[in-house]
Amino acid sequence: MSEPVIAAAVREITFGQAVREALAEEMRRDPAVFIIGEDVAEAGTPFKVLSGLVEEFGRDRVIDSPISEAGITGLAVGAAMTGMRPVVDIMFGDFITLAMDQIANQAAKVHYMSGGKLKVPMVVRTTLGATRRSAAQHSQSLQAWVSHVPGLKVALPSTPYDAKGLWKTAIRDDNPVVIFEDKLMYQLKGPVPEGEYTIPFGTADVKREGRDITIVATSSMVQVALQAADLLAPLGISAEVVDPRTTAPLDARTLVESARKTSRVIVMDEGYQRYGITAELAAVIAEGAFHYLDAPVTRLGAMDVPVPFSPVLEDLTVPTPDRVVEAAKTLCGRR
Amino acid sequence: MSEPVIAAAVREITFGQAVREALAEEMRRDPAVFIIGEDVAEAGTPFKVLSGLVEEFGRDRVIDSPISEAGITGLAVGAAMTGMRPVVDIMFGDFITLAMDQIANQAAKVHYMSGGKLKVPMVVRTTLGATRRSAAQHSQSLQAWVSHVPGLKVALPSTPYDAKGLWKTAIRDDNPVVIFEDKLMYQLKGPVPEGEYTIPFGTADVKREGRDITIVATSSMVQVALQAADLLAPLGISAEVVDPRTTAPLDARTLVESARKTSRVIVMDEGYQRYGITAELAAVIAEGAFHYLDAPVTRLGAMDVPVPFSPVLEDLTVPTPDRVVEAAKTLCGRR
Amino acid sequence: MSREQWLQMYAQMLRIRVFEEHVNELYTSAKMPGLAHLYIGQEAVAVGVCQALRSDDYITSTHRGHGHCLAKGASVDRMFAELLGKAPGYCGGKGGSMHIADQERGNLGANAIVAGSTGIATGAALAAKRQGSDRVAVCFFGEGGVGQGILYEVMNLAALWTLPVIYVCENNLYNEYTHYTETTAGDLLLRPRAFGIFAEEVDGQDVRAVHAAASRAVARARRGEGPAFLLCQTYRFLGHHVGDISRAYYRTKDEEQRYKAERDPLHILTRWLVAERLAAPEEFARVEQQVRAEIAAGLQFALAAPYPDPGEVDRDVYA
Amino acid sequence: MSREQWLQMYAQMLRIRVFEEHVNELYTSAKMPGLAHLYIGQEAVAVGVCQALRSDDYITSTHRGHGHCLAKGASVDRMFAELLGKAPGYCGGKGGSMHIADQERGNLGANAIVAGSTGIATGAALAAKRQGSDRVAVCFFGEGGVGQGILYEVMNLAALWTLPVIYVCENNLYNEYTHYTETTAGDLLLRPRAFGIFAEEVDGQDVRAVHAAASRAVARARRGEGPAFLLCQTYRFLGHHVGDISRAYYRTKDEEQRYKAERDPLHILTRWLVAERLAAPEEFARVEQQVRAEIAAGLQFALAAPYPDPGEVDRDVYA
Ligand SMILES: Cc1ncc(C[n+]2csc(CCOP(=O)(O)OP(=O)(O)O)c2C)c(N)n1
Ligand SMILES: Cc1ncc(C[n+]2csc(CCOP(=O)(O)OP(=O)(O)O)c2C)c(N)n1
Ligand SMILES: [Mg+2]
Ligand SMILES: [Mg+2]
Repeated sequence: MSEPVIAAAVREITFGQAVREALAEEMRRDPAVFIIGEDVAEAGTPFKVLSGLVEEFGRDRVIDSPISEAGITGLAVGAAMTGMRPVVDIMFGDFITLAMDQIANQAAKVHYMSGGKLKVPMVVRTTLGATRRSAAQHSQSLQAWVSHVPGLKVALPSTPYDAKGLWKTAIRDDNPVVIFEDKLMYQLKGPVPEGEYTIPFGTADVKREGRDITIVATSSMVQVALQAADLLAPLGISAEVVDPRTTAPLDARTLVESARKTSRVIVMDEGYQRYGITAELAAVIAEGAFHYLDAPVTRLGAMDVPVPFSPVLEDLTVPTPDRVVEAAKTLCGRR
Repeated sequence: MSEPVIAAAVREITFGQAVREALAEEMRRDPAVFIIGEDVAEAGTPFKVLSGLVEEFGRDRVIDSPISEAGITGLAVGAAMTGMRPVVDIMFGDFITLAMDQIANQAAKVHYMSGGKLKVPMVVRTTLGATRRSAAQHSQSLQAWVSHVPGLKVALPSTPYDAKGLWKTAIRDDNPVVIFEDKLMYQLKGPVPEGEYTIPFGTADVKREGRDITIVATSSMVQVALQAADLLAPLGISAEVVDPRTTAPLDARTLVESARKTSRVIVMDEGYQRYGITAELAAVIAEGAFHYLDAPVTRLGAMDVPVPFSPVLEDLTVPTPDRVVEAAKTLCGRR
Repeated sequence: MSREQWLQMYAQMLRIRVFEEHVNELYTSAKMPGLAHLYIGQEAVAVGVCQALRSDDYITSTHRGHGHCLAKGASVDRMFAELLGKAPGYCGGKGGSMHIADQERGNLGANAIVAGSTGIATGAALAAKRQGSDRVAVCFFGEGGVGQGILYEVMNLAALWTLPVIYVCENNLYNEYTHYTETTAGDLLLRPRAFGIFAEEVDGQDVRAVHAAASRAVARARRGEGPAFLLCQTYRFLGHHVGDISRAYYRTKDEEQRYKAERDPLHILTRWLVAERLAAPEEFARVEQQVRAEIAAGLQFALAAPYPDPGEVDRDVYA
Repeated sequence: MSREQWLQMYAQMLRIRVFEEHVNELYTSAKMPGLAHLYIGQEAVAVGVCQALRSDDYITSTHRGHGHCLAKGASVDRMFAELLGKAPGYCGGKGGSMHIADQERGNLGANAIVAGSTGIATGAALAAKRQGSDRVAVCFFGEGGVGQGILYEVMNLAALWTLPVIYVCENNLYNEYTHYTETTAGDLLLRPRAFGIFAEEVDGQDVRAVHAAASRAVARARRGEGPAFLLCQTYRFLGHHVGDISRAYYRTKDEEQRYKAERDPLHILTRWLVAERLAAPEEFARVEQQVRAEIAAGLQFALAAPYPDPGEVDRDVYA
């Protein structure tokens, strides 16, 4: 693993471009890698993230599929078991519901059930996130489900840099990995080295250092946390923003260390709050930093409602910088 | 709702009989109720829990289906939307993976998406629990997934009494309810009134009162907790066992009150520990009883491994009374 | 069929056409949240089928569902309101374009999961049968839906139990941006037939053909003869959704032009009505005036309507 | 086919028969953890198909998988060990009866999800094709598997991309305790044909018929002519699993007797070999002796083998 120091002059590209670059580099490196999914070839997915790949790698390696999420996931499991490294593109995270048997009962368990003889090096690529006015069946953030299942790894990149590095690690991993990309982040720009680098799974990243409060956030919520940190600074509250980057494996140590340092913690994730990612993060931190915490960990997940269509309602369902600021002020006794 | 005081002379029946009795009573009461599933009619399911129902209610109301979990769940959603009250039997909890789109994207969301106009009064009946030497695809306890999804209710009966009462509530509920039954509990006997009673969702039950430590446990783990409490009593540790009975809605208040009283808490569930039910229970209690707790909440879920076949391995993966006793002693400073 | 009935079908198709044109306009003028999948070009399918139904029959619909909803009798004002996320919308603004439902007219809802409503329609048919009614259920889906396994699971159930459900497959040639021949092996009609389901292919641009086939299927189902499958060959004139403007990478301008010029369901019907001397051009103009007035008023209503109260956000999660 | 090849098939079928009898005995004497689904009665299918395969071809299997595993070349000692949850088992005791896999002989695993391995087999065929090999993949499944939607999804993929996969449907008449005619509408063979897949029905009790049909399908697939579907009509002589003793509520003793007397795949083969004067009864006895010796030794090995180390419990979760 190599995580180079980013030179001042490193070029900026979008999150979407970083994903594409990682895929292209890995496909050049390893002929066993292929992509399969709905409208991934000429269309390059509805979000255009994969545009250009079919032109370079051809239709045998960038495969437009029927609308058969279970079928293509199952096919990928079999191909992975026999020497390939498939990337299955599931257009919206909500559609993993259709492939859960193949993901959780097959991909996740083959290695263990075979006593370590067979392996399933595949990546399921999908999306998360609301506020696109896409309503209840195109807006969910279901990372809690897959994070719950032993045998799966789960990555949630929050910046272009992390997207490229986590993607390359995912493709080289010998296990099934599910990567969630925030649909609203594809245009986000950030520095991404052209060279080769990978980000090991299970290493959280301190996205911003701070002293007074820790905000642990995943994916889309990292940007919200960073905005909140900006708003908190002038109030004299120095917020540390920690991004686990992978929920499985989880870098509990970095989370706990930050919590011990600041004594106050907010955990954020765009999935439903109830029985969601924030529950595990809160429980792990409460356990590891029990004697250091001034107050209970504050959880900020999505509201426990199907995502409503109407913008005036939808915007109420996800944590915003303002709501983080309120929670932080309460935790810091500023009200 | 009516929860009668159980007379001393109340008859004892098994957990399985309690389920069957609840179903039979509700089917007599309401002709809209029907059951659909694989081998539910003459076979009465592989666990024989439904034996006799087809003889009383006929094959139009106890319907043997093809092996089509997604299809029969979808069919039930439609039937529920148009005046019926289906009970879908999914033989093993592991197979809800095949029906997650219909459960989480359809059943759970129809009421909300339609602005409250349509409703889906259906019950998904399924199982949980390991240590039957059934290996990785027939042993899971996936209640965390459905508990995560707004719009669903989730019941986990732990005694014959609760099974009957929760089942009757489930069938009368106008929302989709998922009921998990522990496969190893079907032969468990307990007092069950013959008369009519229901148990409201969202009311935890204190299965045993205690002063020194709270053990919150669900389904199969309630019996393990009670056995542990028996073992702890002679050690001078008085354990309170609290059964939430439904994870959604969750009776946080009763859990928190018990935690405030005892200051020490173990939470137990047979699902995988990571991102599982115990995370939510721990987080909710840590928040509600923060200033009362002497130590972090101890989580005892299943080990984060696919369930192994070999008995010597499988038995290591689920919490046992002994392990609860160890955890309780540690919490109470007895080591 | 009477002259009035044909004119009624014309009016319904035109309502859909004009409604969708306004939706497109709402999108391009940034007045509508999110996206929408327009039904323009496929009007004859929804109208031909729904005219063969009773008001108490059920339908289920898709992401491309405005046409089905209107054809089943919905009013344009509450539909526009829903698309704008307004309180008087059919779902109080909570569903939006992809989830419009209209319970009173038996529309059990659009569905944003491809083939996601095939089980629901089949279940509604089961309920109708169990309740001793002679209602039928129609399940609309695009040809992309044949990629989803659940369709085969429920076709098997419908055939086994002789359920009054009609699967209406609208083959508009594209699964989003991919031609269906790249995603669909074998013979589409054989798929339902393998389950013993009566299946017919029909010209989906000819509302008379659709109506005739649908009427046959509905009559069979009402008589208790079980499910049917209609493969309607059609075409969407515009993009997969309102934002799909540059389509050259997946289909030619020429193809689009040909369909618009030669296979427009509105022209096909009016041409026939005129040729048969059943209606004169002035009558179409009169219908169009009415339709445009209704839709303009509906849009006004929706634009002026209030958004839902913020307190609505966590209502209706549970019944 | 030579005399030796027929005798080899006889030996393989007998190995399965005797192996399964011992499994039943292990269960009844409470020496085996859990349950097992015996293959007795269906031996001709696994053997007929696997004899048409090369060692490097792939198979996927089901909950009723011992026969497939043995027919593909597994050794009985490590299989017994797996069934007993012992360390030298094929999966180190972690998989058990329903998950036996034998990577070296291309057995990608039994699967406890009905039709759960249909995608895996199709994916292995895709890999074989992409890697430029001429390997084929065989997907075994019971007729109950046709209830699962994923089968149709992957048959469509296999047909679209001309993949070298052979779907072998073993129709033993029952989905657990329900006769397949109560769960299966229409014509089974039409289902693959609807996707353009070459499909044949074959007498699954006649190993020669199975072998001939499988050889045709394998040859097509190796030549790059795409997928095939074999519908093998067969019967399981015993219960759905070892604990299924009282079967009167779902099938008659008479039916069972008839199959055992008239349709036993071992008898059908030996009768033919004798009639054709290709083998004499003494030769069968000699084969039987060898088989019984092998199996007795294998069982002894397994009974004596150690259980896995407790530390194994959380190994192999991740590669
Ligand atoms: C299960 C599922 N997979 C993918 C999608 C994304 N998607 C939306 S519409 C569409 C194409 C649908 O094609 P078709 O069924 O032919 O309907 P049409 O859009 O042509 O009306 C896809 C793939 C989805 N909504 N649901
Ligand atoms: C998806 C799924 N649903 C249900 C089951 C429970 N089950 C195990 S075997 C079986 C019947 C299988 O019948 P068939 O496919 O004909 O195989 P056979 O047992 O006859 O070999 C069922 C329903 C399962 N294992 N997987
Ligand atoms: Mg289409
Ligand atoms: Mg069978």
